[in-house]
Amino acid sequence: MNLKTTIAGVTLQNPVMTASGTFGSGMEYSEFVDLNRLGAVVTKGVANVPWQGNPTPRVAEVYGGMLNAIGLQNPGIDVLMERDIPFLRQYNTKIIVNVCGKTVEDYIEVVEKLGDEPAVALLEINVSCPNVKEGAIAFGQKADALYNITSELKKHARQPLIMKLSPNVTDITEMAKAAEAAGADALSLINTLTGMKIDVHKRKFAIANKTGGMSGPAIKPIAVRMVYQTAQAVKLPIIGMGGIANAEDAIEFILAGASAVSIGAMNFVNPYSTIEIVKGIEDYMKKYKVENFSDLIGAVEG
Amino acid sequence: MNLKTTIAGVTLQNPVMTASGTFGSGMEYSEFVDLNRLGAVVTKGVANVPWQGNPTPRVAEVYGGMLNAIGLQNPGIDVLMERDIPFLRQYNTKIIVNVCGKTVEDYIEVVEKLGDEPAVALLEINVSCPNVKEGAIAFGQKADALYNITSELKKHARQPLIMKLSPNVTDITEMAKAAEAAGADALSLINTLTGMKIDVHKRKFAIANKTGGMSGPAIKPIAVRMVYQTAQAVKLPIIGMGGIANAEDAIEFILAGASAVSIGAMNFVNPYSTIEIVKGIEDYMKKYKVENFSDLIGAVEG
Amino acid sequence: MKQKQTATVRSQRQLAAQIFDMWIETELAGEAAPGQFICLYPKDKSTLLPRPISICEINEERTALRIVYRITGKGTTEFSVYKQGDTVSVLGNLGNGFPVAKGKEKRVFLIGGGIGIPPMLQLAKELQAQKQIVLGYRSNELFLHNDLERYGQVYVATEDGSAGTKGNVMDAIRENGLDADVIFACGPMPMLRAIKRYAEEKKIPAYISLEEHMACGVGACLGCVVKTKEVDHHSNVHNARICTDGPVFEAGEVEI
Amino acid sequence: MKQKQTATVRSQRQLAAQIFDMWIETELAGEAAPGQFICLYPKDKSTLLPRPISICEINEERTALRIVYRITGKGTTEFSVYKQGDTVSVLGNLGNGFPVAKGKEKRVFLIGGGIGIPPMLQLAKELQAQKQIVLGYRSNELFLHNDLERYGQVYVATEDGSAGTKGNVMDAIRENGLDADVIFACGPMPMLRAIKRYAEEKKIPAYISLEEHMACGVGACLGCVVKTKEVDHHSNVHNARICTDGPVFEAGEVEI
Repeated sequence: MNLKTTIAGVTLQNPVMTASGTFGSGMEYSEFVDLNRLGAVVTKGVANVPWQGNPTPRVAEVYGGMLNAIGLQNPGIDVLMERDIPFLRQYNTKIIVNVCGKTVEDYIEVVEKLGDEPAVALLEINVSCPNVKEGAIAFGQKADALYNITSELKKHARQPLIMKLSPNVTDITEMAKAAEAAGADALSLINTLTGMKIDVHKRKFAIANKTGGMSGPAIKPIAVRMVYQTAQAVKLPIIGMGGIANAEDAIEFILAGASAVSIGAMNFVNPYSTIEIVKGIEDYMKKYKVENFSDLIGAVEG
Repeated sequence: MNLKTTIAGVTLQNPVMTASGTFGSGMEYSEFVDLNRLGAVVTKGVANVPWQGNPTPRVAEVYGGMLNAIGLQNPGIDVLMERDIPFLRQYNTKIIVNVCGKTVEDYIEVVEKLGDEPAVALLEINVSCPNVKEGAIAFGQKADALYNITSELKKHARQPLIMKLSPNVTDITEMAKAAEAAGADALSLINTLTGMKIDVHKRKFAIANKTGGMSGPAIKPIAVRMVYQTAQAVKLPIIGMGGIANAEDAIEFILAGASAVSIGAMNFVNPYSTIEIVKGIEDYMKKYKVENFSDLIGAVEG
Repeated sequence: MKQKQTATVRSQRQLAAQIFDMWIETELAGEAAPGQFICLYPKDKSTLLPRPISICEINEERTALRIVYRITGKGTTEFSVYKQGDTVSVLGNLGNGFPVAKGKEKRVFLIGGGIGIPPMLQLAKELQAQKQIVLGYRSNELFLHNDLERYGQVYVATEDGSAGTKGNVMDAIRENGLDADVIFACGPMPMLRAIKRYAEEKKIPAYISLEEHMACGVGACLGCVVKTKEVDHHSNVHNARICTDGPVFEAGEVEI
Repeated sequence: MKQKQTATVRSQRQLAAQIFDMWIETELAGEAAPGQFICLYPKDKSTLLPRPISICEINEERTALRIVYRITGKGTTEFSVYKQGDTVSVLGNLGNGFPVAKGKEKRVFLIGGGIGIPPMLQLAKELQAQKQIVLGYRSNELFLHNDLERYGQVYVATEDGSAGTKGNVMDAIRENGLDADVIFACGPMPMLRAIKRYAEEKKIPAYISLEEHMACGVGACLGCVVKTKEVDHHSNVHNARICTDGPVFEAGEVEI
């Protein structure tokens, strides 16, 4: 039985990876799971300089999910490369670094520094960051802005680029096509959906930032729909994510067209989620006599 | 204690109404709840002619919610006016008719016929219907299309118009502003989010239409966020909906800026939901000594 | 009158692989009729919708309902572990039920396939007729056949031939040279289609009970429709609501 | 080593309005330290995140943990109805705990406010010092004061004056003319701010345990941070993680 899957020329030993921002740089969860058994570890978004992030409360629970507004707090690319990459290099798993920034120049600086680090297999570009030049609108919510940043970064990146798409758009396929046309090597979706919670007794917002990114099982049907629509619209490999809690959820994304999946909020609910899902996918393949994992990609009927 | 609320000049005895498509024309649920105790009954979307709707399966359960793709099956405006409106006229509640169509002309025909029915207090326009002229895109997903249909219908409508907004857009405020600029009298949101479910054992879509509209508690944070953003962006009264399961949920929408709320999928879970929520809002107002319901509208701090 | 209320589990046992048999105490038993169904609500908060389950039997005192159901997902898995004294929310009584009078004093087939067998029991109890009960199973893991034998002659068909006729219920009818004036049936769609064809050939009425995914169970959401031959009185299109206009239809009325 | 495992409820009782006292049997007790906390996972599928609760006491055999918690929502409401023998998923042991050695042989204040009182019990048990235990409550519905009296002199303050000093813990310290070389404290933010000011005036160290909404509990999500005076070694910004770098901080290190 072969669990291998390939994203932009990089072959993962299995299709299960971690969702950026939910797994730190792997260190914290290495107490719970053997990182050698993951397809890849995707690190928390990193910028050219350290970011302080948002005030607290930064997280809140909602029905079947959670909201977060961490504000992309990160130690900056230098600390990541000096401390976190060497840590991850010890393990037999692929390293994917998630990159964020406020301007195209910020992104370029990070992408160029990572170009000197061969241990980093892929770069995931978070285009849901606030875009200073275009006001509050994120790069990821306007096709032309997404096209521009993608083509700019392609000029400077040594590693293949995964563009992480925002679900807060009218037509996800328009964004996917823009990224593909600009030379993206892969897509990951969905990022969080913008949500809000109000404490009716205090009459206050549950998180300091008012709005937060929603994740967890509650958003899965929206994510599966967008992965399917995107798989129909572009040829790029897709990393599917959004509320995956078990192997059946993961397979749902794969049948919809994802070549790999990321586990996010569920790491908080069950720190062993990732490896349990790897095991569950194996069991599914055994049960239905699927020899190669790749045969499952986009295999939904009708 | 005063529970009254006003939408586009129409005063409701309380802010609790039913969401279109989840309550039929009230007849089925009149076995469970006293319709006289509802602020308003919103009927299932009706077109100029009968619609057959989609093949089955039309509904599927998802985590904390459901998907539906009924396809706006309806008996046509004539049957609604001959059978359903006379039934609802017997009760001391406001009648709101939800209108759908495939072309602007379809909508106009329905709106004009309803103009002759004084028992109908308000019209709610479902702009999430497939738009034949603009292909698959719904009127409700493009600001200019929304502006056009709104201003067209205003020319022909005798009753005030509530435009029901689709959440499947990049910027809900852009849509709200377009409707306001075109003369809409009120807004209702959110309609369902487009989702998908795949049966991993059958490797088939859970509903015949592949995609379906997602509703239920799972979508509430997205709905509250959009209601808040919309209330900040326009002056129109807002009817808030999306996963409201109890009085606290309803009050969350009201604090976010809604002047009234609609109960949808939860009627299926608890047929007594609507009246229990009316009672719950009363209890909340007693507990916090709120004399007038209107004092709660948009009363979230910060 | 339809209502949602809390019922108490009186007993539960397993009848076969994935098949469970539960008695619940509920006032709904007072007005329940054969062929009607109830909706059970799981406590698991990740689930939302009620689970429609057909009424298998009503006790003599009309204080309890028996349901025999198959585990198909989270909801039914939860139900299957309920013990005596546990409570469960139920909505009922739903649907039209079988037109018992149509079978009076006639030679009738009661045909049940798999998890379509349960509603045949209460029907067999209330039907005054010459009852020929034809049951289809996958294998020799039979269930409810003993209960049904008390009310008529039972013929069994199994897909693997491990009991009764090898094949489906129609094979059993042919093999045993059976004949009837009226058919009452519940089971998988292929079986119901075969019965519809058979009834047309024989020019006899067949009352078949249909299944579909439901949301409200009371006729409001239009989730569970079946195509109809004529324009339906309520929908004004060629669709009838299985939950309220059905689940029992005369086979000729519906396009299946 | 941190781990998630299934614990068994040994006993549960109510101490005061909304305040519950539960003993759970878990291997985590083996390595638990005062000031550390554990996360409990509700079974309710509509909830997702673990509930962080401080360790109140560890039994002699180190086979069970005692938690005393307040009902604040769905999760804690669920916990409060658990009975002996019920199971619950727990993640632990989390956080750094109190630096017990810093109090050795000194005159110390153990200050607990409301639901910040529980962690003071295990601390009082392990701390070898001259212990002055100052407890703040809303009203005379006291809890854990009897347990604590076994380990030191207890002073009580109540907001409504119905027991002990009328006012807060600082009022009780003044009214009783108390003095100390070190402070250990847990409670609401206003109380901790007052203690931070007091410690600065008196130029004594104060180790305060902080609370914040958490998602992962293990330092990965950066949900529960507190502003720090200096750049934090891990975050490289002025933020420390309460769940892993804390929950206990020397008051001077944090901006609260």
